[in-house]
Amino acid sequence: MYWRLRTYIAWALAISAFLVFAVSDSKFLNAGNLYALVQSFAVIGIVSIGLMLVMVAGEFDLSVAGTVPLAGLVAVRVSEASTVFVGVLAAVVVCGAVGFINGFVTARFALPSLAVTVGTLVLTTGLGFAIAGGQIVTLSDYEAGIALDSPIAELFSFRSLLQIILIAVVGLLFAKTWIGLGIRAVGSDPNRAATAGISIMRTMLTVFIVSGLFAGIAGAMQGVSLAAGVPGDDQAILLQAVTAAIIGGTALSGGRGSTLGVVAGALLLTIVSNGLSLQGTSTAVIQLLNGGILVLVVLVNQPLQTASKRLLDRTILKGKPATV
Amino acid sequence: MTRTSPAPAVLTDVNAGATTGRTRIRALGEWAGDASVIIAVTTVVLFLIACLVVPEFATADNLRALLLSIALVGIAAVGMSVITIVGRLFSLSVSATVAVSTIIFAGALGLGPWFALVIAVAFGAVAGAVQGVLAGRLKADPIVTTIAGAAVMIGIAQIFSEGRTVAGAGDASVFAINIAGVLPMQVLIFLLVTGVAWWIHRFTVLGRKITLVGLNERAAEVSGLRSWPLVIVAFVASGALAGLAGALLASESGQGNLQLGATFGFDAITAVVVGGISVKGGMGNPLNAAVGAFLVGLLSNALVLVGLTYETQLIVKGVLVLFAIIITGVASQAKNGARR
Amino acid sequence: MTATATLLSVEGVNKSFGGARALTDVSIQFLKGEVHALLGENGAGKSTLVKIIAQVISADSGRVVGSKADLSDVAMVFQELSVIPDLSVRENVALSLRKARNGVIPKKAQESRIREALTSAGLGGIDLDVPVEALPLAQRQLLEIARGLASNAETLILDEPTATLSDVEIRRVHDVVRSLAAEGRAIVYITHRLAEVFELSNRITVMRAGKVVANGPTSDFDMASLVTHMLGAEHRAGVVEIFDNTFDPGGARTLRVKALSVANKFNDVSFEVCGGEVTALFGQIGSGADEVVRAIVGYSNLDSGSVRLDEHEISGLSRHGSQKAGVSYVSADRVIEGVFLTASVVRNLTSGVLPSVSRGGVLTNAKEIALAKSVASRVTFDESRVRQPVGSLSGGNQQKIAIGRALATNPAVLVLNEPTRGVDIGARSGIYRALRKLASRNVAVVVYSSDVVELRELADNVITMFRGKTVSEHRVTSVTDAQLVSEILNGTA
Amino acid sequence: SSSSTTPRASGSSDVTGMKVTLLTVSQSCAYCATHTDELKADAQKAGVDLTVVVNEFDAGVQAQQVNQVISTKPDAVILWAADATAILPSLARLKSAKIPVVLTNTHPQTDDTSLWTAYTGPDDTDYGRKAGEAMVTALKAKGQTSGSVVVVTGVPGTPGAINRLKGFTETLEKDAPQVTIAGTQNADWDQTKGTTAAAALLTLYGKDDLVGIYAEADNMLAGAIVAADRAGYKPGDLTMVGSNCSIEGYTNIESGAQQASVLLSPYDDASLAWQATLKVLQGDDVANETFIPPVVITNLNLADCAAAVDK
Ligand SMILES: Nc1ncnc2c1ncn2[C@@H]1O[C@H](COP(=O)(O)OP(=O)(O)OP(=O)(O)O)[C@@H](O)[C@H]1O
Ligand SMILES: Nc1ncnc2c1ncn2[C@@H]1O[C@H](COP(=O)(O)OP(=O)(O)OP(=O)(O)O)[C@@H](O)[C@H]1O
Ligand SMILES: [Mg+2]
Ligand SMILES: [Mg+2]
Repeated sequence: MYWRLRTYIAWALAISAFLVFAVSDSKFLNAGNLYALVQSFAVIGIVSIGLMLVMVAGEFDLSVAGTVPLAGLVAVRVSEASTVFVGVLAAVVVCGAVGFINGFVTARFALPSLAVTVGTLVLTTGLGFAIAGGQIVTLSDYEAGIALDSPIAELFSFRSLLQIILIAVVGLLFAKTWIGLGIRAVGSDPNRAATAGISIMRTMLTVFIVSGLFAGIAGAMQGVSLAAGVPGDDQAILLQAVTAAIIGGTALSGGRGSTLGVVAGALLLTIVSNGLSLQGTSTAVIQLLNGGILVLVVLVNQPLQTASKRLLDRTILKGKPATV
Repeated sequence: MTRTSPAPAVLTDVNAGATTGRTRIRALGEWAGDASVIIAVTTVVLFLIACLVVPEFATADNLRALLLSIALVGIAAVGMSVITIVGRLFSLSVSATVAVSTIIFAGALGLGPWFALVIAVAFGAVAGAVQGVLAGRLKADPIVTTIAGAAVMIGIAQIFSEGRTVAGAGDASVFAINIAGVLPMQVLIFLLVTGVAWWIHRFTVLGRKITLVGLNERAAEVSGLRSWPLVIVAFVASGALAGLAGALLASESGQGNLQLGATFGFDAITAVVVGGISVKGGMGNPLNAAVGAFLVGLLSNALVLVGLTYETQLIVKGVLVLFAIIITGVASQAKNGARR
Repeated sequence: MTATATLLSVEGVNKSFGGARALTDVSIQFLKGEVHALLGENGAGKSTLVKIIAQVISADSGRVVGSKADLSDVAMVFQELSVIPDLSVRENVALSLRKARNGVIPKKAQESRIREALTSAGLGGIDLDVPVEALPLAQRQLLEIARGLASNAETLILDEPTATLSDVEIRRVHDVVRSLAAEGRAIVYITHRLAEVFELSNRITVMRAGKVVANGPTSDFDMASLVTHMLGAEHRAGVVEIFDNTFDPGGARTLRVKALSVANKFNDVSFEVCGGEVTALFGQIGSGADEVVRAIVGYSNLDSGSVRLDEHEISGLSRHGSQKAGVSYVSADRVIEGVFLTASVVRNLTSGVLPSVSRGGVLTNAKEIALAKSVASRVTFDESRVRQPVGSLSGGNQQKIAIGRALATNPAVLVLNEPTRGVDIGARSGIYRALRKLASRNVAVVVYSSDVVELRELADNVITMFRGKTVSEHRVTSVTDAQLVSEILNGTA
Repeated sequence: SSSSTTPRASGSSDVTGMKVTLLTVSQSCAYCATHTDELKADAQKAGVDLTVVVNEFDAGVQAQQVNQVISTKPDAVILWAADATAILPSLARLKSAKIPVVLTNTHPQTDDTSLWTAYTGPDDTDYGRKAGEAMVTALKAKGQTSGSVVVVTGVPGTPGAINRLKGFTETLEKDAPQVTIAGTQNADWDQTKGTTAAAALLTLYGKDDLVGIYAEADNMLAGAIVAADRAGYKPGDLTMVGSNCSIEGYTNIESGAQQASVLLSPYDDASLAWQATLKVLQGDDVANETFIPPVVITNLNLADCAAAVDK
């Protein structure tokens, strides 16, 4: 109930932000600008959906900050030696493997995933530097990237469409299948979920591998698109993904989260940064505005929770067993 | 037919605990938490190994450099650990607090180094208090609150500093002296901060309350404890220590800017996690954060001295961190056979 | 007794946790069409045994033989609730219909089976989409049972299914259990409510310290022999003790509840409790009785009314405020808010009285230990175990610690919510004794209970509640069980 | 001469009201902030409508900002690339959208100079060479013709870090073959990391014949100076050479803790970019590449650096 409210609020915020910019800046609704908006959204969206699954399972994946740039480097390096398709595939496989390690170690040794993924974050960052080998990593054929990004129906590109489709597929699987239910159950209470016959190992592997794969896809396609890979950790994307997930109503404590909410959260972030940079707003103002939005989300949280609890109490009383 | 055993991770009994024979170890481990004891032991072992096999490691100069390299991050990590222990995960505004404090310290340096230090610490405390009120009294999500806090701090600081480096109009060399010729001031402050934080956590009512709230907030409430003042205390401590780290950082070159201390936040989280403090709250001690910072610093230092390239250093460090964490997991699993 | 086929048998099962032996060579047979009661004091090994049967944990040695090789026809209702808080009612029941392979959840197809199971468990009208977390504890317990029913298993194991339920729901559960047995299933029934054993079961197995000490048809036992088997001969004297209801009335403080209301929960509740008395609120699920005790200790936003301790208004206070005013609370939910599982007994016991075990804000270890030991003895907990983590104690001992935690604060008013849920008969009498002793020190005790037997042993006064309103107030000595039960069921005598 | 500010055709009526977008990297680094402010002031003087877009050194974000800018069709774009290679596809897009591009500060990693209209800014290899010359000169002044130096570099794998080291190494090999580079550590353009990196280098090579430290930026050198101080070196024991002459370098040269820096003034950087932009707007011819001539700053000509650090 309450968490559904959070989804609505995220959407309300995203839509209001959209309207504000649409009204205040004539260039905002320009197809070219909306294209840029969708491009950025797809990247944040896919990374935050992956992270959301992990968070719903009650875990966290810091290594995303390492796998995104690693995927870019692998994709560019391998593409240079072979084809772009093989390059992207290699990057995605590598990141899936990192996800596997995260999931396996977390489940097998019953460790806090925050700790595990600190390790894999350092590891993947190191791998990134090793792949770069102190050299500049570029893809001499940057036409491939331009093709990947060439507009489809003015607003989309192959890259953004693929990412959006993946978001939708995962969203559906999460909402409609036993897998999604299992993830929520494990996140809500791993011990009880295990008693109900849900394999914690399988759930952990699922969420971390998806998170790794999605970070890999985002990073690899970004790498091809930029025709370059940069070593180092990308904390900005991690921070944006967490923020989107939380604005969308994902609980850090696990068990709750909806794809729609997170999509709205990612949309809100992209719309705000797109709209502000269109107007050339200074970073100080952007920072303050971002801070303001977050404080708002945080502040409406508590009253809302109380209100929805009241509502729940009433429905429960109505649905009281017939015996009373 | 005979049953085969399901994965050990599914053991569910809340009664999980040590055998009678292990009870004493458990009682011993209670103040430090199981995981953190193992990490501490691992750290000592690695330290001894480094002393024996890494050339140039066990020299006074290098050990001093090692301690200096972790002192400031360590101070920030000790502050961060209080937030983790009270059950509010992490603060993501530590880097921002450090950066802004360097500017405040540099700006106030003309009025004397100690005064500037106090101002910077006070700023950190106030910034922490505001976030603490949000996260404690208004029960806001700590991660979002601190992301917002960081954004607001950087935004305001940018308006005032216009992004420029602020050069201090004074002499901060008092923080660069070596006490008794051997112990650098920064390290002394780090050790003091760690010691005091450990003592408060271990021996005082305040520390006990913070632990209890972190362990089980609802049970603490049933006992009549209020969690929000303790959450505020934790954020104030974290903010003040981040301010202290920022002031000391600025004192190194007498300047402050928004780029300084950018890595402190994540390094402090790493120290807390690697030190074995449970992110679920209540388990662990500020000392563990200091040990975590030391372990990471030790690895970095030793790997450089061994002559590894930067990328190899990172890879080895990542593997060792994973390894240390897995050992912790295996050991604590053997002890109680339950998840987390 | 027509059906005598063995549906499930346990043969020579052993199990230790670390060095502690939980089960020693346990062999039991469960027969088709029978309700088989499994009894024993806290920590006797009952839950361990049934968890081994349900494949949640594995035995060190021995076998479990069922009619299906993989034992997929055994369903279990767990003692520690295994309903998942963030999932909805529908999803929780659906989980037990899940087949091993993953796929799309057939929502429509399951709907009727889910409804059916819920109805048999007494949750007929419930909203399927409510998150379980929002349900009161008792409804969660019924849901747990519904989950066991939904899977339609041949053998159904119920581990203390009625511990959190009041009499009406208990009766409903009994009906369901009987009809399931009549359909030819084997039911394993664990309980600490010895009265229901004779009503319900066909066969009894008693365990003590991990061993089977008695086994046979119910007709072979009577209450006295059961208790002897459970506790061993040496315990016998303590159990049947009748409590002395006289107390010293001088200088007592008085708790006055006037016209208290919380929307959707209860309405216009008034009563008085004097120091030295134990007053019980008696009502079934949804009667609001448990909400009244939570409101007194500062857990609800009151809509109207007042709560006074002597002349001090305490109704607007938070939990912290009411504790300061002298009102202590023992929660019904032991694991979630009763104790700090990973902390030692000492730390649990001193958690509410840190100022008195410290000087100038610095804790004094000796004072902590001394206080813990004295409280431990008041709740008859073994003093030598005060340094153990509470999580390593049996359920009964954990409950003693939860109560000790409240006693340590030397309250003027002690409020308890279901104080002996899941506690065995031996430990239970210890807890009653401690509470009576406390009352005789002029503490006003308010307890919510859904167990008539408990009222008899513990309370001086009983206030019955029905649909959020008080029905009437009685001296416990001057009212019959039938009248009390009738009042909470129908709202009239 | 250190200042390349020359009179220019500001305020000429044909550029008034024209739209220019500045895609820059940050506003929280001193150099970047001055660079932006200077361009803003120039634009205002000329009556040009300048929009400033910042990406906080995120190449992915910058790529989307380029897409966005293309949709707004400005008369020219001034672009400080967040990454010297990742900017190439964006440059290709700008080129096909026929928007003139003035690149500033960061030279793209390509030989295809047709991707932009004008580049103004430093040549990193040249900056490295000048730093090498400064090192050799300072060492010779002390009579040191042999020994070893260590280098604190920026982010590994970035052109700035690679090229400055390249130029520095070249010059040392040429002018002082007896002085060798004992080791390098990266400090990611970060002052704190500069301290740690230098501390490690000092532990590793300090005992030998270490005579100097080169840091690819003054702020990292400020960190290195702290490390040297902690390791017991007195100011002047080691020859300290930095780069950029930022405020850290200025104060350290002033105090004698640092011997030299290579001036890179945000004012010159911005001013060159603006001159090129004006020419582009006016439709004049503009040189494809204009490099800021690197100038070595020591305490003898410290005044030349004063303007760059607002002293
Ligand atoms: N996971 C575990 N680890 C260690 N010891 C355990 C574990 N589970 C149970 N025990 C111990 O095994 C013994 C039997 O416990 P069990 O839970 O089976 O008792 P029970 O008969 O169900 O008691 P109750 O009536 O309180 O539910 C106890 O001493 C208990 O502390
Ligand atoms: N989880 C556990 N791990 C290790 N040892 C345990 C655990 N639980 C209990 N024990 C030990 O097993 C023994 C029996 O424990 P149990 O909890 O059954 O005590 P008890 O006195 O029988 O409780 P009760 O009086 O409530 O029945 C004790 O010595 C206890 O320390
Ligand atoms: Mg026992
Ligand atoms: Mg049990």
